[in-house]
Amino acid sequence: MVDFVALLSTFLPEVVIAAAALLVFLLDVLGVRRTEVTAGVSAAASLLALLFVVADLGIAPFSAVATLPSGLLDSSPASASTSLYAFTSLGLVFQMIFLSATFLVSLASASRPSAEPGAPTFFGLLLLASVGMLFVAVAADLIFLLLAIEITSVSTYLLVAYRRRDRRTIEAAMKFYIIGALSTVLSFFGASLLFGAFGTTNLYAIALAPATPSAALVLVGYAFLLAGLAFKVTVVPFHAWAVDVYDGAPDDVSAFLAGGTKKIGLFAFFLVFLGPVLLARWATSFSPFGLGPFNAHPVFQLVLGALAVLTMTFGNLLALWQKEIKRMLAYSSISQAGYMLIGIAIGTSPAIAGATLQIFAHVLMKTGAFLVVGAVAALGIGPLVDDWRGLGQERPYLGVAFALMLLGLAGIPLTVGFVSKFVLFSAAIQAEGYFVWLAVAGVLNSAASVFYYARVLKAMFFERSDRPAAPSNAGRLGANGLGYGRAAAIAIIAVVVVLLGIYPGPLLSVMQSAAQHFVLLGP
Amino acid sequence: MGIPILSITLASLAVGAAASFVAGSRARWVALATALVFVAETAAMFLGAWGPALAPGQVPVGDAETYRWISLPWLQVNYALGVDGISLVLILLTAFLGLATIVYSWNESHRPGPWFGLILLTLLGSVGVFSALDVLLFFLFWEAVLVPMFFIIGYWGGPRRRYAALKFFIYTHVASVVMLVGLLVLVFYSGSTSLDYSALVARAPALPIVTQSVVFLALLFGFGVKFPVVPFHTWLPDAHVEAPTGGSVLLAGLLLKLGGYGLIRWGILLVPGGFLHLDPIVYVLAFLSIAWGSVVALAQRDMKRLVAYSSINHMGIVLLAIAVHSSLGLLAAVLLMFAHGVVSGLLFMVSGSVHHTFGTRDLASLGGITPGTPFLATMIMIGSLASLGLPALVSFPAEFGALLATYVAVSYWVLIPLLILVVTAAFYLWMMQRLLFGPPRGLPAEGAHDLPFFERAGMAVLVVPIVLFGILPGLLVTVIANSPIRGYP
Amino acid sequence: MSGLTIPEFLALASALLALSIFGVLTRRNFILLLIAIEIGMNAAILNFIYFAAFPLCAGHSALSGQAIAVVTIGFAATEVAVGLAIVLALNRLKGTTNVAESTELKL
Amino acid sequence: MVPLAPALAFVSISFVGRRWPKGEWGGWIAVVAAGFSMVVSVLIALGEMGAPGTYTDVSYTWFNLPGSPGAFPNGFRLVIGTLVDPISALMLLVVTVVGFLVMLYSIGYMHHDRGLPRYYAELSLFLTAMIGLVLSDNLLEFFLFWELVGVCSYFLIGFYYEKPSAASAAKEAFIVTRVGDVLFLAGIFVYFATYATSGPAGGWAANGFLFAYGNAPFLAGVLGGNSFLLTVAGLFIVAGAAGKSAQFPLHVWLPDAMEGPTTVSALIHAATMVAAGVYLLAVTSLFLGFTSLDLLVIVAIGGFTTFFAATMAVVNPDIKRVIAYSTISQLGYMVLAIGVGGAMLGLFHLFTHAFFKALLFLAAGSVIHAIGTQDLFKMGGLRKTMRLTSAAFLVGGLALAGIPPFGGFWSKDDILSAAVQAAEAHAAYWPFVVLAFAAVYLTAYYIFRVWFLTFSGDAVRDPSLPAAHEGGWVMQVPLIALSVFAVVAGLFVFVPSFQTLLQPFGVAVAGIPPTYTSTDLALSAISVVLAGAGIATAYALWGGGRVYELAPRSAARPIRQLLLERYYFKAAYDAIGRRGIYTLARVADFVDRYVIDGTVHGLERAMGAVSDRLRRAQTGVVSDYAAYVVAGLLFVFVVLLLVGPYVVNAWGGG
Repeated sequence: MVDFVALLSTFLPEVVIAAAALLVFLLDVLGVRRTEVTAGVSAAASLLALLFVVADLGIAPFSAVATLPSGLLDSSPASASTSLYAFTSLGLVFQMIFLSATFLVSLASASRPSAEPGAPTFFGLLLLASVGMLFVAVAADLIFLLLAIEITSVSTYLLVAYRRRDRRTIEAAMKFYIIGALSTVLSFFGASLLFGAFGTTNLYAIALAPATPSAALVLVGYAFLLAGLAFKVTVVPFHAWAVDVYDGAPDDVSAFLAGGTKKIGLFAFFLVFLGPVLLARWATSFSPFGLGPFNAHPVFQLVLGALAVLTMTFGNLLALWQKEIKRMLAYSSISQAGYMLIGIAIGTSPAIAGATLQIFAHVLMKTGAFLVVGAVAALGIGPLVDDWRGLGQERPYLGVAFALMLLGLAGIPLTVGFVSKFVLFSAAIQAEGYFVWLAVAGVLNSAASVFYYARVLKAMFFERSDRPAAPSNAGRLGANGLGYGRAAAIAIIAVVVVLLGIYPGPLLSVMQSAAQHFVLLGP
Repeated sequence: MGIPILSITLASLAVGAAASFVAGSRARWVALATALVFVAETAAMFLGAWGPALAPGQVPVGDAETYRWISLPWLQVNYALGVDGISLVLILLTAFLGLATIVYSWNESHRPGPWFGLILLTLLGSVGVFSALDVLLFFLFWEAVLVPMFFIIGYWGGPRRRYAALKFFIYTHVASVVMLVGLLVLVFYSGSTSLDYSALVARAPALPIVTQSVVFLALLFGFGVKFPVVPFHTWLPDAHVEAPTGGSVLLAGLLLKLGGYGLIRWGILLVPGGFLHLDPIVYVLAFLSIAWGSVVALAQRDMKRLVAYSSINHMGIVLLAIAVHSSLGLLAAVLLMFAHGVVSGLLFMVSGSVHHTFGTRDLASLGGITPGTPFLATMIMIGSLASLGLPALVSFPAEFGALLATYVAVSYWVLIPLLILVVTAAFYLWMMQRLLFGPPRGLPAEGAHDLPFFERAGMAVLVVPIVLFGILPGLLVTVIANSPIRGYP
Repeated sequence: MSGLTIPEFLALASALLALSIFGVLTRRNFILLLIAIEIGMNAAILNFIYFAAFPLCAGHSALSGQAIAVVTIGFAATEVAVGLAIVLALNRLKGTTNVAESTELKL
Repeated sequence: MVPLAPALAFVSISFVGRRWPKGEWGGWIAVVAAGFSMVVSVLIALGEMGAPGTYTDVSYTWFNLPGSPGAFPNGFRLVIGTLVDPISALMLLVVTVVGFLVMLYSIGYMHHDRGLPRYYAELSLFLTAMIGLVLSDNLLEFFLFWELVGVCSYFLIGFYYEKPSAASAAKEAFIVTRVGDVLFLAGIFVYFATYATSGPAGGWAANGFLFAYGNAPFLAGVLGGNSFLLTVAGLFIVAGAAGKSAQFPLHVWLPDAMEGPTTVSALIHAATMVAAGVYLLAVTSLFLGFTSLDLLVIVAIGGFTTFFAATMAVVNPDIKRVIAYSTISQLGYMVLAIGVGGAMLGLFHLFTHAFFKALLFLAAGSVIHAIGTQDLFKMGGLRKTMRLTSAAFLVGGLALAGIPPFGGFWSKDDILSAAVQAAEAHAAYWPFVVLAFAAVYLTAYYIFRVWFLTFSGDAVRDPSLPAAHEGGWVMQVPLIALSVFAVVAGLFVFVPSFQTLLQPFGVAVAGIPPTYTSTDLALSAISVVLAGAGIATAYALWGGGRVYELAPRSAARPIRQLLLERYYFKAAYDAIGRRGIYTLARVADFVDRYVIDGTVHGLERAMGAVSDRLRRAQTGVVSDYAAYVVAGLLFVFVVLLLVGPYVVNAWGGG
């Protein structure tokens, strides 16, 4: 008999967020529509949940309020292999990452006008999506994982479309929905094949399973699963939707999509490839379809590595001459996903730690970048790179903040973006062998990506604007037209980006030990 | 060694830079004070305990404390600084150039705060590069030089500055990351988990020759672009032509030296096997750079472009001196880097002054400037003569050592750089003939005024080392010899 | 039970999936796309049910195949509901349910 | 101490000279400094004469790299020092005496010019460097000052910088000598490297870099007496000397260098700097040694240049240029002397030549100063208005032509007799010795052609020229002093204590001592007769103010044209330099901009094109996106099931 209260306390962060979502909808029904209130609820809830997660991770000053029953964190794989969920340090780290995204987007959206239709819906859906994301991070069962992803997906379909009168957002939602649904089909089909092959959908059980009767089912199943999940991660060529959706969606939603929900796909990758890659299992010979025996583990690495290189290269190439800032950021987001895939392809704990930091860095920088885009759009400045000319001189703080985000994305030192890439590529080199070439590909790509980031910097700082001086709605919002919430969110991100760029040690240690626990889950 | 003078130096530069950014029009005083403090600190380094205390063949020593910065089971990054003779001489160069640039651009009125701040940041990065003893720290400073220079070129530069800034940034950044990958491969393939220089220098030379060679290629490319080595040099002329004068001075005087320093400290000392294995390639690149830089310079009409190509030529000689892998060669390479630093600094200053004074740098449309601007003419003369290797000026002992070492290593191949010296003389003489001699041409109608005081003072700061160390190179040689090159075969 | 062997059954599911994918690729009407996607979901659900009944190996799952099927059907329904909402909005704003005519966002 | 005085003069004049109200102040400082140097030099020379067989060497470390294993086992040390020995004392005498007199002369000659502080500063710097060169105790230091005198020469040739011809002559001089210089440097490398790698332990420190007596046997021992390396090193040195001393084929710059003030021509381009090449050859032959092939080359260059330059002097209409060709020709004699083993003979000729050639230049300078032209065909009849100058020029001419007892006779005749002796041993020398004899005739002819054209006749041919007059005492005193030297310098050879200066300490090998013993009266007679014939020819053609015109269709016209065009050497060098190298440079520049940088841009453009092509795949139609997803699925299948296993197996299981 399950102790219900104990269960609730185990899932305290999820419960807090879900309760906040209900509260937001309730307030809407009650007619409390002030954005500050709903945004406050949303931000406070995510901050509270974040506190619990950090506490559960055992980080020093917060560990006093830890709610996770002892023994549940990083428990034995045997116990995880019979459960729907399992608490891993890495999962908690990811929860931390997700909640940061939710918090930042909530904070920034506080500046949104209360009169705007659907504003409470926005926060409700944001929190609902966050609940799904949190569940992804504790999933132990493939079906649990897919359903958690589905919660997020459905919430975000609606989130994109919440501004119901906007043609562009509806088109974005339509594309997002169709490709998302197709991917769901592929994932579930893959899951069903794996279920057939192993008789279970528990990922730990699959990872620990002895030889399977049907290698063919396993490989085909994983192929479908990979294709289905690649949608979320925006792996090339499963990426095409992302650009249109990030472009068409409201700016804050884009921030949340690129900075937040995309990352659940990556954690899903970690879980799904726990067996084939991370545990270096299945070094035994596979011979499906009479192909002759081969070692499945390196083949999986090869697939992931190839997709990683493809993704980062195509993402960068496509971004090169992009004229619209949002689409440029979208392509950049795709290429960044390529770097993160490297971590999974390698599968060592350093690589996972590096990828995790890269994911966190990307959450910060990409969220920040889209928030700045939103702020600039709110100032009445157009979406093209050319429209941004001279912005850095007119609004130095906004300019410097955006420059920091871009330099971080480009991997220039003293930003967290550099540290994460440094650790990730170091891990690739540390793994030796042909992973060094993954590092080389990544490094060259990140160096080439400087081109399009620097192009924006050039426009912002070295060129003069030719637009009329006064922004239309300056003064309507606080913080010099940005709104206090948005300004605060951008400032927080900028500070953290630099702070972690200078002193990443403690955070990296947490991620490293989490990654170590994660890959040591196997026997 | 009780006083962490290196950290103090870096900190003072950082504080100065930060203060400059917010100081607005008073930034120049902040910058001057910072530069003077920096000079004093450099002097302290020379006078301090550790100049002579170095043992030959040792890892550079410096601030006693090292701080653990990133500590993972598989990756340790330290904050560790140290200097030896090579670093000291190049830090001295940084001090001279920094002071000269700040004085020269005293009247910069276009956003002086960021201007002086970025210059101080460049100095900070350079000192960091010359003293970092950890791969990551080295790379951080390396890039920390790049970003300010990007803004200096892009914001204060000439008409095509945006293009030049972008090209500079991307070109050198690509090279930097390739270099970083090479160093990381070295760390991890040598079974080390620490990025510390001492760990690296102890283990890396024992790696298999194939690994060393591959890494050396990466490093050669990484550092070679900074040099710049032909054919990876085309960013340089554009960057120089478009950069503001102060930017050009630092670019040629300092940034190119980072490549040379890197190749010595982080290249051939770490992978001697790979270096020797691929030495023919280095020779070819060196000869190519020497010849190409000089011959192309002959065809230039823009004064800055001409000096830029002559830099390629001179840095080619540095590369050659490194390629000969002898103690004399390395000594000469470092000495030549110092020499080229101050000389090209001076030459870019005079190019800048020619531009402000006459409104053009086109050699074909200028002439006979001596009567109107005798000081400028004298400086052009000193710069050109020093650059073409006139004895008693600072380049001569360095070039002499470099070419002598070349002869010892490869005998008559030395004739290639030697004969190119004639071409080098030819283009400098051509430049002097166009500018200084002949009837006045292309001068402003009301007659040009000779240079303002601060431009003169900036140049004077550089003439001091040009003459002093030209007459007494032994002062520098004694310092440089306190370094691993003494133990170099 | 029936005369279907595992390969035959898998062939059936695969055919359904292929049909679904074919539909997604060739149809332009949003409604038809929704139907095609539902067919694909059913292929997966069929698999779960079949493998639950005739396991290849003796794994023990926290969820039985039948349970998975039921839950999945529920979720698929939710998804379709959202999809229909989007169709309505799309039709209202653009006057069409043809997805190929919604190309404001591209390149 | 000797170079210090002019150095101080240089520093003081260059820093504060422009503030002084009158340019002459700087001039007087320079004169005093040069005079001081001269006095000290004379004392030094007297000291050497008084104590034969001593030398003093004081050196300081300039640059020290401690020893290391490998290429430089003994470390690497460069020194700067002074070596005072007989030959440097002799050379010092030449440099300071001529230097002092020319400085003095300049006060009068230059007083009309602007930029006097610059002039005196540069001249003082030159004197400093030249004294430094003479006193150098090693090749590196020698080279250092060698370059410094070169650059002073550059500035002084270009003194009239507004004149484009002066500017380009200066550049030409620098570049042509630079070719020699770099080869010289290569020669230094050979010697240094030999010491560095196989010298005695501590060799750098002890004597490796010195012009130490006894080095020649050491080098011969290490490298093998006639080794290839030693030969090549010697040839490099010869090339360096040929550049500085304007020997064939690097002779082209000296005539053009006459663009500078005449005083500069007298000091630098006649008496001292150009003689540095000869001095270099002399010290090299004494201290380092030449091989027989080197000597043959030296003889060939010297002998040929002697004649070759004299032919060009025959037709030239410019008074200074004629003297310049004469300088080249006389330097050829000195080089020849060294080639035939008489280094000291060469130095002796250098000694006498310095005085009479400076005299000729200063006399010519007087003329130019007086009437403002250098064109011989505009002059004439100046004997009447410029008696002193006319006499001085005559003395110089006689000394140059080699008429006894004037200076040139003793030294030149020694060389010729030594050459004949050497040719008897080496038949290959004969053609060059014959050319040297032929040059004696030409020399006498061309210098008297100049004298007749300038001074004889009744009046100036070009009436538009101003009336001639003698310069002030500052110009006359040097003329008189140099005339005296031109007469007596040759006779010094009979002074026993002076002879000790011509017999360097410890050298037995290279010693044909220049003691004129009249053993070979027949040879002397031949040369005097040849010279007399030359003078006679000159008188026949030009004497008494006549102007000789070639017949319109004379066969000699093309020859004259050839000579006037300097055998087209300058044209050829210009073609190589301007068209050849500059074209190469322009082609390289094109390649640099459009091929190398073009590749960089091409890469950028190609990426842009790919980017554009790829971007078109983003059609906006969601069905296409779905198709990409399916394609991706297929890609995963292919890699996972076909390519992957193949690759992994090929790599041996990853």
